[in-house]
Amino acid sequence: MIDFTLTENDKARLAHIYAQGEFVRQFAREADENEAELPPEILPGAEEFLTSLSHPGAPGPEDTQGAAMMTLNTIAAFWGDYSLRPKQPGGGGLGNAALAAAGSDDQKAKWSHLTLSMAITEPGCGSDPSRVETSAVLDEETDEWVINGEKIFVTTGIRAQGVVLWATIDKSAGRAGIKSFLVEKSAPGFSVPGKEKKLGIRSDDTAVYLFKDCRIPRGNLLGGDESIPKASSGGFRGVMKTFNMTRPLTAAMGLGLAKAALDFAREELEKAGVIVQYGAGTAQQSAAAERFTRLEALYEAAELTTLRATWLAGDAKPNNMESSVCKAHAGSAVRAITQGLVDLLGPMGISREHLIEKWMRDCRITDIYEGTGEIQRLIIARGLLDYTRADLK
Amino acid sequence: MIDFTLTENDKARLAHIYAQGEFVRQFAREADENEAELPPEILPGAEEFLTSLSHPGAPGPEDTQGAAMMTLNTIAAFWGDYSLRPKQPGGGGLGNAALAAAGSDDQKAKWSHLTLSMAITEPGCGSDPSRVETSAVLDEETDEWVINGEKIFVTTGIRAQGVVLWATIDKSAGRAGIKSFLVEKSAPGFSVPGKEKKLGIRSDDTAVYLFKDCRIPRGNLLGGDESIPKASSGGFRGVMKTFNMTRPLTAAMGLGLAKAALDFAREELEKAGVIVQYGAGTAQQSAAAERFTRLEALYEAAELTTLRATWLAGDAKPNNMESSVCKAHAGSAVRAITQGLVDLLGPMGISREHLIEKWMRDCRITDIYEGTGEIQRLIIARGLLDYTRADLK
Amino acid sequence: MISFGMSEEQELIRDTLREFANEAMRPIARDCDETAQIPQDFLDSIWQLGLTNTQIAEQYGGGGEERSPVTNAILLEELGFGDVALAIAATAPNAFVNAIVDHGTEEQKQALLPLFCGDSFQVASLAVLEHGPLADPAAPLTKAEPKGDDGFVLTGRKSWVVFGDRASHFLVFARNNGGVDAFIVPSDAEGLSIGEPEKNVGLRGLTTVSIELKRVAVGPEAKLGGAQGGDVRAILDASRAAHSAILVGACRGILEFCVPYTKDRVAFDEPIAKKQSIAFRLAEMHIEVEAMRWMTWKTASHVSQGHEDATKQAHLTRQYVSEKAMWIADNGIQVFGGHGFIREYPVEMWFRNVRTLTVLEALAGV
Amino acid sequence: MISFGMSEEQELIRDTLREFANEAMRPIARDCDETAQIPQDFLDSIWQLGLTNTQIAEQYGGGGEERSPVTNAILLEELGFGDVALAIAATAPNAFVNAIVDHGTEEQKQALLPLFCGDSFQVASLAVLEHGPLADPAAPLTKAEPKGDDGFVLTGRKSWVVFGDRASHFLVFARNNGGVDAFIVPSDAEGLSIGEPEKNVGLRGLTTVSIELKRVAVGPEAKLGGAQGGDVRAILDASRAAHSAILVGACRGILEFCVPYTKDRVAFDEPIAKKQSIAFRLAEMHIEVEAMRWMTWKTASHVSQGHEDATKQAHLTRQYVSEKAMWIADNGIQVFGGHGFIREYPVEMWFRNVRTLTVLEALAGV
Repeated sequence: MIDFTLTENDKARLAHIYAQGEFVRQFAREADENEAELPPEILPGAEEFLTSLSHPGAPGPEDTQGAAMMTLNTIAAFWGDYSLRPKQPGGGGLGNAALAAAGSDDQKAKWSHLTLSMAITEPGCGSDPSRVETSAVLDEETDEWVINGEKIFVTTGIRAQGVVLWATIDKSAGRAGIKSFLVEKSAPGFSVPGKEKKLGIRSDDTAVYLFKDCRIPRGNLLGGDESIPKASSGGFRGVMKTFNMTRPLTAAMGLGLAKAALDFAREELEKAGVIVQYGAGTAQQSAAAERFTRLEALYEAAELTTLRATWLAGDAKPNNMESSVCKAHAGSAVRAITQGLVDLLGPMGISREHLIEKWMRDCRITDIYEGTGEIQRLIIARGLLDYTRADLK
Repeated sequence: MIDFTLTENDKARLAHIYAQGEFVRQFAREADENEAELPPEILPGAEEFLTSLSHPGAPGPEDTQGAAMMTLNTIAAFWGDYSLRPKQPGGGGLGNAALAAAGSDDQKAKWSHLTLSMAITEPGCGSDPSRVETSAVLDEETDEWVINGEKIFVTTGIRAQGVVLWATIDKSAGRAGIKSFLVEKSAPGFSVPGKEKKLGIRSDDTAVYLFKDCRIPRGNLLGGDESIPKASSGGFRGVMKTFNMTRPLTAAMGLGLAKAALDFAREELEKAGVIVQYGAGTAQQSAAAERFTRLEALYEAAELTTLRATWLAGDAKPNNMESSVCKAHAGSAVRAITQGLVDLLGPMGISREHLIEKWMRDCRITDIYEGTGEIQRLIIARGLLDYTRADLK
Repeated sequence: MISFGMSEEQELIRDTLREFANEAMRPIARDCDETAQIPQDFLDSIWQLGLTNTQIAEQYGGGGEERSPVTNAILLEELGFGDVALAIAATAPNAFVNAIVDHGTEEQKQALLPLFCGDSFQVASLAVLEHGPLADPAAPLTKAEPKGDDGFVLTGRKSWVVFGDRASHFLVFARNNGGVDAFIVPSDAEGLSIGEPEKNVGLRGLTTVSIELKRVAVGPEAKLGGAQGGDVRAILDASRAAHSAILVGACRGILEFCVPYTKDRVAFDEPIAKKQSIAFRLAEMHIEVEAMRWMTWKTASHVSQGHEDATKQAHLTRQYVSEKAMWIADNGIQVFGGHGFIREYPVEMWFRNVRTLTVLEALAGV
Repeated sequence: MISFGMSEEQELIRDTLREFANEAMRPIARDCDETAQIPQDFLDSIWQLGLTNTQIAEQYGGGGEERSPVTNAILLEELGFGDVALAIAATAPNAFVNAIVDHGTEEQKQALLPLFCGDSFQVASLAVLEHGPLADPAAPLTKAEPKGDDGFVLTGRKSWVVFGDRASHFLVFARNNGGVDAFIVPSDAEGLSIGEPEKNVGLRGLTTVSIELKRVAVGPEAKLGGAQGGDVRAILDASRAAHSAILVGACRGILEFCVPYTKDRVAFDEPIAKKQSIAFRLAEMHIEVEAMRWMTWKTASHVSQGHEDATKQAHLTRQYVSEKAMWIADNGIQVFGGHGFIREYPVEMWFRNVRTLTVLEALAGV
């Protein structure tokens, strides 16, 4: 049945994560200024805290289910701070979502306890994954893949224990030749030469990865399918479908930050005597209140498109369009919300005394990584127009 | 010297046009509902009125000059109502601006007393003039051009006494083969089979023109240049440059309507007790006032880009980019302003008791005719990127 | 529990109405707009669908089917896809009936609901809106003077009263003791006069009128909900959900009409759909239609549950949906260029209809 | 007479400053941002350009060149193109000096202007902004208690005071008898304490501090403009024109940086510049840079003429320019994609700087 009400159990589980988020916030500024991840062990009482975070109680049959709840959990966690993310022991990386979506059962059993980053972008290719140059060549003698190439913008790249890597096994096959591989940090020939300095998510490391004759077992090809389909997009689609879960979760991360900014701004506006009159007409509303409600509505809309995409995934329904819809929507929304709130609050908004300027910086990545807003719109337009990748690019 | 102040003489001349505009407004609703032009002679005292409109006094050396003043005059006239436009005896059509920009001195002397429409669009071509199919073939024996083809969306097409027509003299030459011709209504083979029913500017007729072996004297080729340059854009540029004046004036027409809407809304808001506090911060402003000032600022910006484009023309400086800038800017601005004001005023905004709904409909054409907003942005982007038409389309 | 899962019954209703929209609404929409009237045939055929009477409880003579505002939102989206003016006409009685069902006293239900269980189209109207800048439906100028046991005296002027020319009753929103109440007024009440049909920029087929109340005396039983009053805020919230649902359908219609056109229309040697400025705009339209729909569903769901955030949700949804719907309608014209401006194509009509509905309230309800 | 015609002198100044921006500002901007300081060398070199002292009248020791706010707007655009933080640092003394020149009494001019006619960088600062949500520079919480012939006692806290750590004087905006006045306060006044450098999201190179005024007593001569007061509204209007001019330059810089990148960067087999979603965005940036500039010029011109619409124009310009500048800066990042987010490229810094300047007022003046 169509319903948008959280059960008491839903609320309790979320309240738990919000409480932890509030706790983590005290370290957020420090992590941002130092551009370093806070190792989990420095958090007081972190052991218990982290365990409970990972397992916030099981849902009952009447509660919000799986993927949709994961969206709300993610929003709650990022409402705390972006720096909370890599604090989860095991899992939590974008590569983990890819593993969950495209890995075989054996692979999931073997690797899902690791924190896995995801490496797609290369110096010469941004949002166009068909330009991937990193190659994987099968050495039949040793039954190993030999990987060569360079990856940039690898989120959580330093702390991750392994990576889900995109590489081509046959460049002449174009997109169909692209496969994803799981590479552990200990693999020979895998090095991490650098770390990016960034506008936001400064507590989250973003690494450069180098692969030089890096060897991994044959079984590390995600999903295990070594075939290259003749149709130009078959094999690639397998890789792309991991995006159908990572895109909504990326959207949810940004939304958590935007929600934090909305809650902060609401409190500050109330201090200044601005109370939103829901239900009242324009004549009764102050300029500040109206600006606030516009941004609040934008948040609501973006949260709903994201819930929609993950609810479909949880219901095992196709959600390719919907995951692009929510990613595109949330990507624009969080820019507008956080930048608009900083503007609304005035001078205090740009001060590093408060976290709102940081949330504005942090969530600016939402519309860029995991496929820019432009890429998402291309995907949506192709779907609407029934156009191929060649028809519309 | 950079200056944005109107002289007393400027103000007096403009006040004259505004007063006439206010007079014309009483006929605006009727003209809209009947979808018919009001013949000038039904306007009481129209004879004197129209003459004075066309000659609102000469500017002195300290006054705002030629083209920039023409922009302000146009805004003032359209502030009155769109239906005022075709009331000007002689001149006033878009074709007149083309004649002024591209005609020879002889041609100007011969035709500028006529109201001239401009015919570009054809059923198969919208904003892409290179697809023009209407042909002009020189009959050397009679020294006449023989014209065949169909034109649609010809503004003022019924009332006009002649038309500036785009036709190709050599289809294989592409854009370079396109020339403009002056055709009087009396030319044999020229018929006006239909009139469009429209969303707005309903008092302004928009005609379909048919040319069937229509013959005009050889000398009716505008500018007189029959050569087809080898470079793909040379000849076409001559045609296009007429746009450098018609675009800003089209922008000005839309701005006049938007200004009328702003003035009406300001008065109505004052009745509702909403006073704009210029200089005050967000906390002091009402939601309605802030929405109003945003639209007012948009108007100001669009008016200035339009003045800039015409000031350059008046100063005999190139203004190709600028005329596209102002057309694109005003095209978007008048949509946002009029639609936003209707929204702001609430239910009364959509009632045909008031003219604001009509201004919203009327000015919707601004971003469509004389090159859509999309075409203007293409032109601007090509200029910025130093791209040819082939590079970016 | 967050769920977007439609029931089988909801899917069936959606499919039925979608067919009805395509077959019975689309073909007559332009004619209704140009002639400023809606054929009685259409009203009769919609009445046969039972949108109004099936959901009235059996004890009052209705079909007794459970009325879910979310289902109504699904249904209104399809009708809005058909035509906005016709959608409002079709469901005009519901706004009144729903208000009685949700907020009326037992006596009010017994007196009024049976009227809507007959075989032919029957209408009563909400009289909420007023003229004047920034008019706020929640803060009417029309006032009710309490006269103790004698009831109330109503004075004021209401505009945009749908089918005010043929309504049997009006539900008049009026100030009463600092608050706002709704009053059931028969259309033949003394002192009540009904004006000529209004002329609006859009929804031209739909008849709306102004009604003038000159010291109209009504009994105490005329006050919706009896002594404690009805929740007029809830009626407005429900109306916001209904209008939003209609707008979702209208906007989906615009997008679906743009898609084939952009694939056919050629400029600069290729279909304009292949130009990112067009393709991305279509994508944006789709994104917003989706977002608008979920906002609408959530509001309808909250309204139906009497959720504490229902008014907030309705406020945010109305704000969001109005803005985005207008953006889509305006860009529908732009995608069509010159063809968007002429009445040979429907996009200019959709633009007018959307702009009109986004500034009006309480024409429809869920 | 409407005219956009620059004088030859204005063109010369523009060209000189454009060169200075490229040679002396662009190369050090990122370093200033990362290290949170501006080299004294830079301040010395800008002082040599004479932006401050040449326009002070000869009788006070200055160059006596006519100071036109429009010329200053042209100049600030170029400095803003160089770097926003450095532009404000470079012209920080002017905001104070201009206020004295325009609104000071003869005594105030004689006492203060000669300080700024020396050979080395000298600064005094406007103290206008305050902390707190929706803080409005025209409605400060800092208050001045009039003490008759003894002058005033100032109490309050000011933030974002540029170079507050090295300023000789502050011009403090304070409430006085229901209105707002500006007071000249030496930095060593008793009761005035200067805080640590503030940390802001952008303009990180620029030192700003909070100053606390605990019952700071000043004489009657401290009030700008003497008994009748100075026009503080005009100072804020001038500041709005100045900030707008800097933002025009910053945005032009962003656009000019985007153009070659989009021609080089390839995706899906062609330069991204050939994709309409990028090309149209560049066009939009250009349109807005132009519009912002003319808005700024008009405001500067109106301010300089004491035009009756100066405050209105400044209000509209600030609103428009803030919104559009932020749109451009935000889209600068988007055009660069991942490269827009890393500090190897300047666009993220420009985004921070633009966002910071758009919410602050009275850091600069024309």
